[in-house]
Amino acid sequence: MPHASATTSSHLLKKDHLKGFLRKLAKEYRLVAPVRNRHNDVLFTVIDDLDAAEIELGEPPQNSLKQFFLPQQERLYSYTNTPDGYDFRPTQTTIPPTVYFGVHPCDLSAVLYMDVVFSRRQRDPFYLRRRQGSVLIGVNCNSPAPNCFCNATGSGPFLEMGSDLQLTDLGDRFLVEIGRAPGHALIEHWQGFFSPSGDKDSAARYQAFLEARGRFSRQVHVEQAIRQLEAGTVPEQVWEELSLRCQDCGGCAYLCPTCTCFTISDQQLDATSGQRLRSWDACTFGGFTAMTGGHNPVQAKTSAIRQRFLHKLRDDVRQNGRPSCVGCGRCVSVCFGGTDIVRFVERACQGSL
Amino acid sequence: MPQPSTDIYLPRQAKVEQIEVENSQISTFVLAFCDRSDNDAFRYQPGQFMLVSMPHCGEAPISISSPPTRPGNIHLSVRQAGKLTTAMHGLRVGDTIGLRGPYGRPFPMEQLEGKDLLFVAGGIGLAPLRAVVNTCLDQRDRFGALTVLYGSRTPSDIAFQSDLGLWRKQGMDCRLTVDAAEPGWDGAVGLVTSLLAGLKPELSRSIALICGPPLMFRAVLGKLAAMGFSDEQVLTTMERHMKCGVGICRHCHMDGKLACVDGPVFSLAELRRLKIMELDG
Amino acid sequence: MHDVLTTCVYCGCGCGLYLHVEDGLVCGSQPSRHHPVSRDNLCVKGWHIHESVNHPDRLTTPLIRKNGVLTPATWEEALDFTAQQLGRIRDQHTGKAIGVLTSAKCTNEENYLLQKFARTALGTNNVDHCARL
Amino acid sequence: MTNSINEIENAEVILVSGSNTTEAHPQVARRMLAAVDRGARLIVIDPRRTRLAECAHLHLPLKPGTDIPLLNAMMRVLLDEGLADDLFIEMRTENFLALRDMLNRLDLEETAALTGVPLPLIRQAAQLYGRARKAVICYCLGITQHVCGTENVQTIANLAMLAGQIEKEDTGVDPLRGQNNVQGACDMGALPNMLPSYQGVHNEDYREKFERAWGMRLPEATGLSLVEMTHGGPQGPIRGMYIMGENPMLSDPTLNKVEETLRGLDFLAVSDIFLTETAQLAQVVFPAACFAEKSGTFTNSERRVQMVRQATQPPGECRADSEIIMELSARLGYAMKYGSSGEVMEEIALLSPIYGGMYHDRLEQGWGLQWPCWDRNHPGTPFLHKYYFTRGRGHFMPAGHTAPGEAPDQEYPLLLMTGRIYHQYHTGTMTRKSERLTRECDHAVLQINPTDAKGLCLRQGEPVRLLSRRGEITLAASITDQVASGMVYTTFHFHEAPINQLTNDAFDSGSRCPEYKVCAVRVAKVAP
Repeated sequence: MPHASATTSSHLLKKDHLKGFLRKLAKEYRLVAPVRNRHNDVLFTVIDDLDAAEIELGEPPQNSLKQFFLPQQERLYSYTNTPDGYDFRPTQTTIPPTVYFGVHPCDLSAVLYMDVVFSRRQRDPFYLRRRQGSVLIGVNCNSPAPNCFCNATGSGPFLEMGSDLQLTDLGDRFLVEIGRAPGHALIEHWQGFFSPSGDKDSAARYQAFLEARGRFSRQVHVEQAIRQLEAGTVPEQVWEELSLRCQDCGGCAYLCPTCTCFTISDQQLDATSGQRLRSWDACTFGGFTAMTGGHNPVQAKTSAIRQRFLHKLRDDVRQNGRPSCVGCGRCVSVCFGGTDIVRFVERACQGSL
Repeated sequence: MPQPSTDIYLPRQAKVEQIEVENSQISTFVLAFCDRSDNDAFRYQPGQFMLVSMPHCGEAPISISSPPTRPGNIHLSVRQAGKLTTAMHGLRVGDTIGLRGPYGRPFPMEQLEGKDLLFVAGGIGLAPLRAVVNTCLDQRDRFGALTVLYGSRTPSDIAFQSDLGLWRKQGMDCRLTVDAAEPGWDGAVGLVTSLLAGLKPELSRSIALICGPPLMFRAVLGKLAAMGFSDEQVLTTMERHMKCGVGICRHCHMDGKLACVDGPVFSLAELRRLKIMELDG
Repeated sequence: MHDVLTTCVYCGCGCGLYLHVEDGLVCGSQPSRHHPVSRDNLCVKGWHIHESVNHPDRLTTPLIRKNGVLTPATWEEALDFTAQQLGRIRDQHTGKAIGVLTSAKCTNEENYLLQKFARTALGTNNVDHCARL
Repeated sequence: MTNSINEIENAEVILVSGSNTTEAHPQVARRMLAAVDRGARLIVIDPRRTRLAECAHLHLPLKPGTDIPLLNAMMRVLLDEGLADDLFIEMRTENFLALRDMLNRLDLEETAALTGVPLPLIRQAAQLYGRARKAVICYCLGITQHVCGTENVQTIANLAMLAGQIEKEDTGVDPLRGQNNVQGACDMGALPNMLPSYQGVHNEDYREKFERAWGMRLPEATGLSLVEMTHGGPQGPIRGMYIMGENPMLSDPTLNKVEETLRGLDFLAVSDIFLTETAQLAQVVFPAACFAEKSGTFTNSERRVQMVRQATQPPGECRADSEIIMELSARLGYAMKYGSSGEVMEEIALLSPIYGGMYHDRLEQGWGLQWPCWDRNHPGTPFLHKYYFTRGRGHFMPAGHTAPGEAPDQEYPLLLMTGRIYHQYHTGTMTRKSERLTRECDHAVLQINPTDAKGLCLRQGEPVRLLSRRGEITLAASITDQVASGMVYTTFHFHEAPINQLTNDAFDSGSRCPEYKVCAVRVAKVAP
């Protein structure tokens, strides 16, 4: 078998060789991939036993990489307050170099967005220490799930950039495209697993892309909703309906791969010590904006809901040129009352109810 | 400004050097970083704020009430409102607190140069303006006439008395009003807007700086507009719940803007472009 | 770092949720997508269930009241003292003088054991829980 | 519940009574809203205009304690308009004539007036319910926490049987369980009159079965109920108590009596995960493992027995309750030795017919099993009462109006209702430890109608005194038209405002459930 040269930008990996390749990777990295567990749920999981793990590349995992880079709850510091002073010590955590394998385009786009949020204005050390040393191996989506609409947010079903290696399922083989330098290094290091790809493979990839694009079951007019938000023409009843139906669970923000709002709070351990925690927060919670003394500049539930969609669809477009919604559809299935982004877009585009 | 530490969330220890009781609810804490070089290197501008850590209370944003023209100390004037500020009011000289900052967009001091400045404040709202007033007084020839209008609930609630006294001595026009008089009070009674009536500002070179509770804020805006102030001539500093202070956590969102990095100082013209509770009611 | 599927304790719906465990600490939760009740969502209580698990106020040692104050004690002390007291009441007044409250928040197995304990070791049917509250 | 939670989504009409579903059972509310989105009609019977009531097609704001007249009026409408399911009544029920006679004697106008709901609204609700192909009734503690709680429940059953809305899939009567394992605790015989699986203690055959299995004579007489145990006073019949994971010091009615009783005990041992108000009164406190630190099963509202799996080690010296019980039992001369919770379940399966096929290895597969599950091969039962009622024919139990144990009067002119809120759970032992839940909601508020608030010159958020014949608490006023004039509402989660110092300990003679939903109170301004 002719060995691949790392200088070409795309290669082939036979499906039979995938486990072998992952086994090699797992020796040098911590391996995280979407795994279908015995309860039939698909979660990004740290894989300890590759043979026992059923890696699932079709159904999108229910958690996203946010859980790994911005955990639901993380200890930032331990502190002590003694006559000697009030002292903060950052939590020492060693995050092993990790390969995130099988990341869908929506989740890859989300990581790129988080990278911007956590390093644009200030470099967030706690995010970056988890993010640094991570290798992202993406897989393009051949068959979007029923709630998916990444085609409407420009973040799928196929991705040209963002990952270190990008895989496309071509039946018996993966087309492997090199994104960034770490991907290049992986191919270089394990050349034996890869063979050169040809025009036929590129054509197959294009064909797969066309087919995937035709498989979306939802038409979500994100662009139109963005225009409405920008013009301020979303009818008031839309906000009222959504806020009546919102059950305040925060699930949309928690499962969203790009919702990065967090809170920082202290937890007392004893009289002289405690810890400072950072945890996920949701802008739809009433307490998100409440100030001490009870005054809340966001008084109505309608304003809080409005803020959520404004941020994702208007403010982030203004700032980054694209919405921070990546069309993964997680908030659609997580929503109790049906006040998710898809319902919002539908309602906003209807103009009135 | 470069941060000495690369950890943007790490508070630095600061010692309470002095506490000035301003009224029953407000005290000014005079602080200095425990690390001398930190203290020497500390630079800020009026209108910026610090995030204060108190043991087991988390953090809260407090605007700096001292002028950058008097380095060596940071003054934080704090009203007792929640858990953290209540804990601060239990501090004694020599105690240590945590500080990080300075954060936020300051008052545009260059734009104020040569202008007549009209300060309108209610209660604790005078704290951030105090930093501006004292900066102006320390560089008196850079600015025009300075007028302070200050509203309090009752005469015994009037905070910053020693400042007001000093300012008057330096020739500033300081006018006070209270919501409810007490025996012995012969000053004005009523909203701070009533003090505006007596003023004849030179509109072409005036700028108003306002800080106070939302109700007062709206009333003052109405009055200033009636007097002929344009939205560009009105500056204010906004209060919001904050956690990170650096534009990530989004607790301080204001319709697309973040108070911690886009503010807390805004011109009224900027605020008018936002849908916020202070203007919409 | 791993996730353990379990059942929520915050109401009678019985959502299936994953507890996220890192370094031996439960530091997050998320719904199970295929669970027939939770079907990919949790209420706000379920999403924050981890916060009470690791709370520093958790009891961590047995306590015995000494001179009016609850004081840390060993398990042996606490168990012996409890058994002795319950045994004394049972022997003096019969089991009718002992009441046992089981918990609508504990597991079936624990409820079963406790009512069995009441009916056998203590000899009483005074067993109830706050079902109706 | 006779149905599974998911069946609610397929109903055509959903009648909700005495349940603040969006806050107390969010997952059930989600099915209701989903059903509404698909065109189902939602009828909410609640004195308060809850969020669910706002989403409903019909909201019947009845006066508290008038559930029976309201339901009777609905049934009368069904009869008058020929919407009763005659075939179902004929084939599957008994005692219909008694019900019909009672209903025919009703003066509809008068009955409607009693409830405060306009008759046309009642008529509309009855028509919707009666005409639906598939209708479910969901009810909760708003039905049971009355002196006539049992009659309330029976009247709901009457309505469902009269309309024939009970034998089919997506159709039935669903009481929503408040706590995570209320169903299981009852199933396990944590009741003074029942051995596991509802086998009465007074029945000799049942008792004998357990005596053989447990190797010991068992007491015959029905034991004392919770309220009888905790309200006996210092000279009461109970001298010693063992309390596992319960907090009667906040959850029981007339708390002063509970405190008096517990303080008067010779001995009190409590096992819990936090030092609760009850544990603070104990002589011995055991630190228990919480749900994430042990394994076992819970049974949810829809009778689904599900695994609880250990995720982490208990902190400090905490032990699982099962271990503590076994240790105590051995010391008291009755050794119980189980290697695992699975082994306990094997014994449960052996002795409790409805759990007959429940084994941990089966429960580990799939999503648990719904009882009755008679043997290892039985697939479980998603909905009850298919083809036959548990007791044979469904028995109509006509009931008339019973006035609440206490009515507002001149001295205490307002009617107090109590309930739950979304962000807190029960006595707050766990939820109040959560930073986020606490941030969202950390104090009790008293909902009061603007008219009543105006009469008292109350401002929004102002602290007020709330007084009943039994006690007094202070809490913040929340002025809202969610409650009608003449009633006030608050929650029982907060020890700072222990509402159960005020509630009446009048209880339903059948279920022994206290009347939390109605008592007379007075609101007063806190002296300035």
